[in-house]
Parts: sequence; structure tokens; C-alpha cells
Amino acid sequence: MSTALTPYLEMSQAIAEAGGEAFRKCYQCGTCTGTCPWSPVTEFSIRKLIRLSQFGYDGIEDLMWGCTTCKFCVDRCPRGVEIIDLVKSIRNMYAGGGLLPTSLRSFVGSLASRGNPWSGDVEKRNDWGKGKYPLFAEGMDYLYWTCCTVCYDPRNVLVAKASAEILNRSGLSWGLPGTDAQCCGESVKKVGDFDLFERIKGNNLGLFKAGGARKILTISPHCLATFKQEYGGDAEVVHFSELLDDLIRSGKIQPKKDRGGLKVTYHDPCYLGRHSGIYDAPRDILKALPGVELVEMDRIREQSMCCGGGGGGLWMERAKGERLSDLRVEEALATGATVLATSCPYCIAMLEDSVRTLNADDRIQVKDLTELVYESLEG
Amino acid sequence: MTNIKQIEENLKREAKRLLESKEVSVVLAYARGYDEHHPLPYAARTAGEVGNLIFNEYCTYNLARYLTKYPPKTKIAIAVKAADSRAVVQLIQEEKVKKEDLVILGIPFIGMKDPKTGEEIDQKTTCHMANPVLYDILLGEEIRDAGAGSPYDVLAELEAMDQAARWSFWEKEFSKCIRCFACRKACPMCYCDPCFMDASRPRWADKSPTADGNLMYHLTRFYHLAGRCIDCGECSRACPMDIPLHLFHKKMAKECETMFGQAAGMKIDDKPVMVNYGNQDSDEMLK
Amino acid sequence: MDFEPKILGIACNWCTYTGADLAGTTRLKYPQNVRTVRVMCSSRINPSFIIRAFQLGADGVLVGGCHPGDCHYGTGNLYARRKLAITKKILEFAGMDQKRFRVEWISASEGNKYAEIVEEFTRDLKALGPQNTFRIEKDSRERI
Amino acid sequence: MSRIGVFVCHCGLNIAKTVRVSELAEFAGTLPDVVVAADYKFMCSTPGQELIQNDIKKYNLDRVIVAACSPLMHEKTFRKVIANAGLNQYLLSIVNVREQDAWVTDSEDEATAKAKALINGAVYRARLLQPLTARFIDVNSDVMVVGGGITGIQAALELAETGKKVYLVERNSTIGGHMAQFDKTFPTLDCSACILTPKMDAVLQNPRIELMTYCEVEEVKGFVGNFDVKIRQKARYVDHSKCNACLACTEKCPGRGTSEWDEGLVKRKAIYIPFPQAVPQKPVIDRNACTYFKKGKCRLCEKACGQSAIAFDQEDTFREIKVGAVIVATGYDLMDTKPLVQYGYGKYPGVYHALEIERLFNSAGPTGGKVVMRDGREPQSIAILHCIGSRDKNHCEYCSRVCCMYSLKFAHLLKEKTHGDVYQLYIDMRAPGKGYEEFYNRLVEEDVKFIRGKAARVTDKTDNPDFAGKLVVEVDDTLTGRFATIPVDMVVLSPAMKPRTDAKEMARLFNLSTDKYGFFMEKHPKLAPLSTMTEGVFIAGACQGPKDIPDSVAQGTGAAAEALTIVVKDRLELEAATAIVNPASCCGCQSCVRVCPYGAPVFNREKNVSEINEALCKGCGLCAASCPASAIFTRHFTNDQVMAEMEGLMEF
Repeated sequence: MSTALTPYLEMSQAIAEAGGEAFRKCYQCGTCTGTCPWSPVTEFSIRKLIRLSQFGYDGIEDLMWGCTTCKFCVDRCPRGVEIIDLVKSIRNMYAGGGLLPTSLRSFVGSLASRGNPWSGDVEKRNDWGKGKYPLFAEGMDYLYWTCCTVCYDPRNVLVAKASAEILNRSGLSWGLPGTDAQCCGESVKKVGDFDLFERIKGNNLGLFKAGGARKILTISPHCLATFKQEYGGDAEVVHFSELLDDLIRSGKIQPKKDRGGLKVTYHDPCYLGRHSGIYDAPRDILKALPGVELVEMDRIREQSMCCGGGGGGLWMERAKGERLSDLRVEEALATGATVLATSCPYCIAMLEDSVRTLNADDRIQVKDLTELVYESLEG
Repeated sequence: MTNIKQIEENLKREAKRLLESKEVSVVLAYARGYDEHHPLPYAARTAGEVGNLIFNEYCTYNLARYLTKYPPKTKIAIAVKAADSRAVVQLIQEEKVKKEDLVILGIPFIGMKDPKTGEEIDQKTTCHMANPVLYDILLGEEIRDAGAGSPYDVLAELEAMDQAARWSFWEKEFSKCIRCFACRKACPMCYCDPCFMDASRPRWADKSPTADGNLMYHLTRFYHLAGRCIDCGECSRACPMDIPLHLFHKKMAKECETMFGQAAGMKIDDKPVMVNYGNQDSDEMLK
Repeated sequence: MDFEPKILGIACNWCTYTGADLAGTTRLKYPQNVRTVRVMCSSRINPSFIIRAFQLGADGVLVGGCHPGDCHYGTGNLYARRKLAITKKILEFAGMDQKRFRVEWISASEGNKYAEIVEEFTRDLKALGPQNTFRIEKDSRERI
Repeated sequence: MSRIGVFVCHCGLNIAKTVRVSELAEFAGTLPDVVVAADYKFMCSTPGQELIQNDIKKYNLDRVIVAACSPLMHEKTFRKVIANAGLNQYLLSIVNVREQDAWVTDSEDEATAKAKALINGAVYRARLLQPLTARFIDVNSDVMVVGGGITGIQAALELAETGKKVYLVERNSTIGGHMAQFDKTFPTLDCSACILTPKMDAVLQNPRIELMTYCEVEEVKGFVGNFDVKIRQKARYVDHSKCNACLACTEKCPGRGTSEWDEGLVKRKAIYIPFPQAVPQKPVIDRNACTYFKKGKCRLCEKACGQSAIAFDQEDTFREIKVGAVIVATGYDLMDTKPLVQYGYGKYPGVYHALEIERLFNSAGPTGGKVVMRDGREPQSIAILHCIGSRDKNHCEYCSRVCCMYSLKFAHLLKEKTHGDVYQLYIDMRAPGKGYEEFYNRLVEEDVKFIRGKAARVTDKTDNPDFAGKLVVEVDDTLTGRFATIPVDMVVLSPAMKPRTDAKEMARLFNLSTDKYGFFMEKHPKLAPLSTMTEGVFIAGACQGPKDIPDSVAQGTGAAAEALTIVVKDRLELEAATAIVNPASCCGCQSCVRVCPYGAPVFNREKNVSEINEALCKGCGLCAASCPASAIFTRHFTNDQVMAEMEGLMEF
């Protein structure tokens, strides 16, 4: 049968109605694919995906799962195409019909049943803190929204502990959410299951209002971006790095231990940097740690390289050599740094994975900002 | 605060000196009306006539309105309280009178009383200042503590109303207007002759006191006085129907101060706000 | 038949009126409730015009002028900004609903902005309903 | 009682499609004082005009209302029509039933109802229209051209040819503008100097052109026919009347300044001429680079000068020049590409922008025409990147029109001079002009590698060993759909064309408005691209929008013609709609004197009233609105006319 393509405009109309109508603005200049971190390592081409959705040509299924919503292309697009919205709406058309790739079915299923993507026991959500830390009550300064990943993922539980200890020393009144708290839903929305996202959002918004939370502190930039841009509640949402920077600046937290010229390089998480515009707070924190030398990689700040974990990427299977986090670790090693600092649980998980697969754990360690600050307090 | 009788003495002494030395050809002050409580504006031209001059708590008239009635270059001495002095400054700003033709006798006093009701008026209707802004001779010592609160506190009640309630308030008030134009007569800043109301092409408002004519007259006058009204309250006192016009003028003075950062009649070299523009005027005021 | 508000537009010849024409030449569609009077500059507008417009039964008044700094006569719209600001305060204090009097800076190249503002203004006024504050019945008004 | 005629135009179908024109005419007929109402297919056509003129005579009308297109389109036309029929041209009211009615709705009822209200307003207003007689003022026959680039030179030469005196004001120490920086011009590859210098010389030799280089416009007063322009002659510290251009002074000078002419690629002396064929060929001293001005000693140039032309004590001087018309041709600047961090301009020495490359090609340039990079190497592979900043919502959304063509020219010159590989990364190859497509095909045949895709990033960091020492350009080759990395020695950026950085101030000087990018605003994009809202001030060349040399020259000639239409007349008819004070009502508050931007009202001390100088009055009406006693009548827009129109509009 002929290999000719025929436009299937009903498909592009459906994509448009699902919220992806931005593809109409695109004049196929290729800036997005040229900028996309995946282009050098995989067959994925975001421009082709936009082209296919313009005409509804077949082949969309092969491309639709390549994007990790790192927003690099959106910032550079000369036509202002909201590419992430387009990717979300394409996935919504498929996820809506239950056509998720196998690797994503587990985490979406867990979210649907348990409200967290890690199949973690709902009752054991705050067990990482062993009851040492208070639950949130009305009138406290901050509701400290611990992301499911720091609650259930063994590696990230250390981040939760370090951050909790810091908060205890900050003199602020804060509390954890109850066990009925659920995932912020960023990943599930980005893989296209809008209904599940709305359900989760309703539950969490209810918690905010019931608890009377005026200020919400998040450890994960994904929670930060989703609460700010998708939830629309009236509470003020702050990321841990922003608060930590203020605490150090105002002297409430004084890192004293001299780290003896520890070479640290910083990886800007896409959802903290490009999605939320926070670049300087983390760097000021690192500079405030005595004996720490901050060395910068080549691709940083607005041009930071994605770790590959966003938009459901954490659960996707990637062939060896096609993992961005490997490239990022190599880039970190090239700077001679012995610590790769970042401030996002997803990045921690991905980068830790790559450090192990590249068996570079003797040459470099992945640390969250809270861990580094906490270690500096021990002195 | 200098006793009022002492101020009257000083006024008479200065008036006599100025007239005898021919430094001025007329002294504008107050004289007895049909009784103590109802004084009249009085222009003393000779030293002899100085005897008729008086000053008491009921001398509320703003004599500045007579300055524009004299031919140019006449040397005039004028007795002014705090608010009236601001009217003189505003007239100088608008080049209707020249400072060199004037000798200003400042009267620092608090506690004037409304001839009609006898109540003290300073807090509610005037600009809340005690000392004249501009004077050549001060007829009493300056008053230190001019008392708390701003002249605009009295607006709180009207400002709190919602629009429908405020409209019914003003609609009722304007319907009382009989177009006697006493308010225009009493106002030192309303020196236009003929006034826009007297025009016939176009006829801004009908001559008879219809509701819409009153509305056009009063709202346009509020605009003409915006940024020029010195909040002396004479218009309300002059009004036979007791329409609280001073409240609207006060509100305009307050808005001009917040929007353009300039109160009327405070400094001689200021430019009136409505014939001036600020590059930093923000578009917020149009929202 | 639901309420169709009548809007009196006063537009400056160089910017807003030309912008409105541009909306026409680019065939933008917007509700036809606005009747525009062309004046040479937004500074020509006398606050009494606005009061008279509401007396004549306008449900809304839309004043359009050049952006500050773009006025064909240099500083015309800077004076106009103060005049129209004080007019807004007079109307507000007198009890006229603030949303019925809009002042917008629309340049000659902003045809779409003009159309959007007219559309939005018409929608707001439909919600507000007819203006009965200053309106005087037609018969009680002699011809000028 | 007035006798009004209403004439409704169909404008073919433009109006008739949505406005029921016959019903409208019928309605107009029923209005009081309307004596005749007719509708016709094309009211502005000759038969339409005759219809109006006949009706004026037949019904001896004293007011005419034309319901057609916008007054901005044909008000002047219909004024002439009724004037020729003996009726004063101001007794006319245009009703805009096309741009603001027929074209902006699809519903016939809505359009017709609005048209009725508009006509009713016009009738109310027509009753109060007054006959006005136009005023005449004398016209100064000289013209000023601001900006000595190719556009300004062309305009000045054309005007001088017609016998008019021209003042050519140029901010730089030489005329020639950006074109003089180029080596070749597309598409014919003419040598830029060969076609420009004769024109520059003609300007110098032409007795009717007064060349004012190193001058800036300080202040502009007056109005069409009588502009009064204050020019600041910047101190040159060299007396050009004495200097015989031997340039001995430039040899000895130890001063070091960055050469703006060579885009900062190389240094130049403190006393200098920008390039050998500069006109005038006489030097100026750059204060910031001159050792004498910085440290108080040296003066070597003074010693070397045989004509004792050096004058360190020179001051800026001012001149008031009266002209009848002004042509603004101030040209463009290239966008600063440093903020586009992804291309590494300023970070990687191998990245150049267009004007820098032009200087490398130019034989009078820093490298004498050889393509040598900042580190001395001769590039063997070059990538030219299109659309840097252009066609980009985050920077300049417009297409800068000329970069495709000059990039092709670069490709040719690079091929010719370096015999290296040349890549061109483009989105769309835009070659619309005469001989442009043929030039593009020629480049394809010269084996230039065209890649259809916008360059995303330039970096020197790569883990591919055979890319070492190269600049790697990352691009999505959209034709193959594959991501590509192109190793090159040199990268050339084709940045967006932007208005001059001080365009806003220049606009304020001449009372011009600018579009949202900062280019000067023409009166009408299609029908009046060279005239502006300020009568007597014309714009031409790149200051009005990005364009190439042929268009700029054409606009220079066009602007010269438009300026001529004013200065050939010795008297000019001025708008009659100015303001007048009714002394009986004036209360002497001087509000009008304080607000008028043109200083037209003057306070008469004796009579204590204001009087308006009609020559300066522009008819904006600001004074009338500021007058508390409504004593000021702005003719054709008096208070009662405006209020009558409002009443008419609100009746339906």
C-alpha cells in the first residue's frame, strides 16, 4: 500500500480542543528541536511532533512520550508556541483512552489508588520523620508540603530529614500535612490524565483550605510550579531554597563547619529554574557555606540541561546512552567537582541512578542543598 | 493663642498706620452688621473709618474674593485668616493679583463660629490650619499645635456610602438649589464674569433650577474649583438652602492632593494642578 | 429583547479614531453599541461633555486618546489625563457607577485593542443594565 | 433653518453589503431640516460628485452630509466637491459608516441602526456648522534633510537639482551612513564605494547643498512652511575652513580610540577621518581619546599642521535655520546580539555580526579586505546564521527584509576570499527583489551549503575529538528532520535591523509618533508612506522600517518630491479650524496661556484678555476645554457643535 501520508484533520482538531491549539502558530523553524536536550541523544524531534499534530499524520504515537517538559524549547520559540500544552493535550487524548505505555501504568495506577506514585502505604507517609516532627495546625507560619518522593524514596528520605532538622533550627513554626495528603499531580497531568489530576488537586486544595494554610513551603520544584500555576489557591507558595536563602541571610541559620575547599557544582532543576525563575537563591546558599567552592558547569541557569526526570520521565525506561542524567553527571565530573548539588527530589533520583550506572560514586556524590547545609550545621 | 480682643486692637492699629502712611488706599476687614453675631465685610478708606473695624469669632467671610474686584495696581491691605491666606496665594499663582500691591495682615486664630448656627466650625468645614500661609504682618502669635486629624476626616461618612446611596444623597441636595448663585458669589476663586452658566451658545444648563441644570452647574463648578479650592467652607455657609457643597469641594481637594501631590494655595510659585501635567502622573488614576 | 447599551465614544482624531478605522480595514468584528464623536485631541474633551453625555442617556462613555508621549500636539493628552481623572472622581463621588466611564489610550496601530475594549465595555454595560442616574427623560429636555 | 443634503454611499458592496443604504437614505429624508437624501454606488467617483453638486444648486443646500468612508479618507475630496459648487468647504460633515460600521459587523440590523444614529448626530451638528475661510501663510523655500546616509544624500541631490537650497545635517563626521561601511552591494555585487562616493562628492560640490556634518538637531519650533530648527555644531577642534585635508596631523597622533566605523574591531587615532573617501575629508578630534584633552600635554597634531587649523579651544556652536520642510532619514542600527547568550557573541571571538564582516571585506577596513579572524587565523569553514532576533516574538517580531540577501552576498564573498566551506542556516530564503532570486540560485551553484533550520546554539565545548578548536553550531536540519552539529571556524550572525537607539528623542523633537518597535510612524502604511502626522515633516529610508538600498533610494527621491510640493509654493493654505477667544467672556484666568503647547494664546495686559495667534494655533482644542468661562471657540469643533452631535447620537 502506498506510503503517502494523508491528513487526518479530525485528529488535529481533537488535539486543538484538548488545549493544544498552539500548533497553529508554528512555522517549523526548528529552533525547538535545535534547543531540545534530547535531540543529540535520541530520535525524538519535538518539531516533527508539532508537524504531525498540525496535519494529524500518523506517527504521533512514536514521538509523544519523548518530551520531559523541561520548557527549554518554549523559552526559545520565536512564535511563542506553548509546546508543553501541546504535548499534554496529545497525551491526554491517548491517556484518556487508557493507552499509556507500560512503564507509566504502574505509577499512574498507584496514584489513582494510593495518591502517591510510589505505591507507598498511605498511613506510612510521615513515618520517615518517626513522629519527631509536628503536624500542621492553623496559625503556624508554614505548611511544609513534603513531596511523596521524599516520603517514600529511600534516597530522598534523607533530604526530608535534613530539611526538617533545618526547619527545627529556624525558629519558624511549621508542620507536616496529614497522611491524607496526596502527590501534587504534576507528573500525572503531564502524562495526560487530566481527570485524575483534577481529583488529586481537589483533595489537596481541600486540605489547604481546611488547614487554613496561608504559606506553603515545598521541597520539590514540581510541587512549587504546580501549586502556583495550576492550583490557583490564594495561599503563598515558597520553595525550600528561597526560604533557606532568607534564613541564612537573616542569620537564623548559621552554617559554620569549614568544608575545607569542597568543590561543588550546581545543577538548575528545570522546574525551579525555567518554570519558576529561581536561579540565584541556591547559588547564594552554596556561597554562604564556609569552605565550599562553587564551580559552574557550561549549561546553567536559563540554559540548564534537563536531568530527564520531569513529565513522567522518572518512570520511563531509557536505553543506555540515551539518558540525559548520564550526560549531566559527565558534565559535572568535567568541572572537577566532587559534589553535584541540586534542589529537586526527581533530579536527585535520576542523577544518583546515573552516578551508579557510570560507577562514578567514588569521584562524585549527589547532594541536595538541604543536606549540604545540614552537614555544615553539624560543626 | 492671642486673645481675640487683642487681635482686633492690633488690626485697628495696623490699619490706621497703613492708611495714614498712604501705603495702602483701602483696608479690607470686618465691621459690625446689625448685631455682634453678624459682622459685614468692610473697606476702610480713611483713618477715620478704622474705628468701625471689628474682629470676633463670627468674622468668617473670606475677604480674598474682593481682591479681584478692584482695578489693577490699587494698593490693598487685607485681613486674612489661615484659609483666606491660601486664597490670596492661589490668586497670586493665577496672576489675578500681584503680591507687591498687597499688604497681608495675618490672623492666627482657631475657634471661628458660624453666624447662622453659632457652632464652632474649624474642624468640620475649613482647611484645619491655624496660621496663615502668607502674611506681611501677623496680628497675634503663631499657634503651635494646630490639633490632630485631617480636614478630610469629615468625608468618611459619605465615602463609606455605596454609589446608589451617595447618588440619592446628592440628588436630594442638588434638588434644593434655587440658583441664587450665592456660593459662586462667596467663593474667592470664582471670579469669572460672565460665568459659563450665563452662556447661551451652548446653553450648558437651563436657566430655571431644573434637576439636570443644577447637576450640570454644581458638577462643573466642582471641576472648575478642583485643585484651586482652598477649603474655606464659605460656599456652604453662604448657601441659603444649606447644601453641604464644601464636602464635594473637600473631596476634590483630597483627590487632587493624592493624585497630583499638591494642595491649593500653599506656595506662590506652584502652578495650579489643572493647567499643569506631571510626566510621572500614573494611568492608575484613570482605572 | 435583551438590553443593548448605548455607548458614547469620544475619540481623538490622530490615534484612537485612526485605530478604530484600522479595526475596520482589518475587518475585526465587534458590537455596534458605540457611537463615536471625533475630536482633534483627547484634551478637547470638557468634563461637562461627559456629564451632558450621561444626561442624554448614554449607558457608558468611552474616551479614547493617544498614549502619553505620542500626542500629535505634544502634551495634549497629558493635560487630558488629569482632567479626565478628576472627572472620574467627580462622577464617582456624585454616585455614578465607575464602570460606566472608561478612558483608554489606543494608538493608531492598535485596531485590535480598540475592538477588544469596545467588546469588553459592551459586555460590562450589559451586566450593569441601563443608566438611570443622570439620565433625563427626552420630553423634559428642550432642544439646544 | 438650514437646508441639509444627505448623500449615502454604497462604496460598491463595502457599505451596501451590511448597511441597507436605500433605507438609510429614506430615513435621512425624514429628519428635520433635511431637504434631500440620496444614495449612490460610488459617492467619491465623478458621477457621485456631480450628483452632490447638482443637488446643492437644485435645492440650494447650505449644509452637506456624506455618509461614506472615514473622514480621514475623503473629507478633503468632498470639501473640494462642495467648494466647487459654491458652498463653503467647512459646511460639510462626513459620517463614517464604512470603517466603523459596515466593516465591523455582519448583522444588517445592527449596522443600519448604528448608521441611522450616526447620521442623526451629523444632522444635529450640521445645523451649527459655520462657514470658515482658510488662512494662508508664507513658505520658506529651503529644505532640511536630517541624516546623511544614502537616503538623505539622494533626497538632498534631487532637491538641489530643482534649484532649492538644502541643509544636509549629519551627526557623524562624514556622510555615507552604513552603506559606506559595506564592501559590495547585492544583488549586482557593485562595489559600494564606487556607486556611493560619486554621490557623496556631488553633495560636496553642489553649491545649493550646505553640508553640516558633526551636527545634531537641538530643537524644532514652528510649523509647516516655517520650521525654525536649532542645530548644534559639535566642536571638531579642527577649523575646517583652514584645513586643506593633507592629513599630516593623523600620522603623528599617539591617541588611541575605538573605531566606531570599523565596529570596534580595531583602534584609530584621536584625530581621524573614519575612512579614506570620507566627505568632508577633514579630520575631527575625539576628546575621549586625545592625550591633550585627557592629560593636558601633547598637541603633536598642532605642530604637524601647516595651516594651523587645530583649535583646541573650539566650543559647540548653535545655528537657527529656517526651512519650509524637513526630511528625516536617520537610518537604522543593528540589534545588539550580546543578550542572545545562545549564540555566544562577545564570548567566542570567532562569532561576528554582519557589520563587522562588512568591515573585514572592505579594502579600507581593519584587515585590508582579507578575511582574517581576531586570532589571526583565516577561517576555512564559516556558518552564516539568519534571523538572529528577527521574526522572534521575544525580540523583534518583524522580518528585517534584507538579511537573507546580504547573507547571500557574504556567502559569495567568503567563498571568493577564503575558498572555504560556507554554510547558511535559514528559515525561509526571502529574495523578492529584481535579480534577487537569480542571485540566490547563483549562490546555490557556487556550492554554498544551505541548511533549512534556525540555529539553536553555538558552543566551543564538544566531546567529539575532530571538532576540537572549532565552533559547533547546533541546528535542527528540518529538511532531513535530523539534529545536526556543524563544526566551523567562524560564525556570522545576521541580526535584526532596529531603529536608532535615540529614535524616541528624535521623534519627540519632530513631533513624530513611533510604531511599537520604535520606527517612525508614517501617515498611512500604503497610501502615504513618506509623510507623517506632522505636516511638512517627511520620513524616508530605514528609519521608517527595515529596507534595502534600492527601496531607500526610491523613498529618498519620493520624500524629496513630497517636500517639493510644499516649498515650491510661496503661500500655503492652513487648516482653518483654529481657536478664537471671545473677549466679552474671557475672565483673564490665563489657563489657555498656561496649557497651549504651541504658545498660541497671548495675554493682552491692557485689555486683560487672552488673544490667540492663529498662525501658531493647531486647532487641538486644549485651551477651549481648559477655559472655565467657555470663552474660546475652536472653529469646526465648538462646544455647541460637539454637544449637538452627542445629543443626536444618543437619540437613537
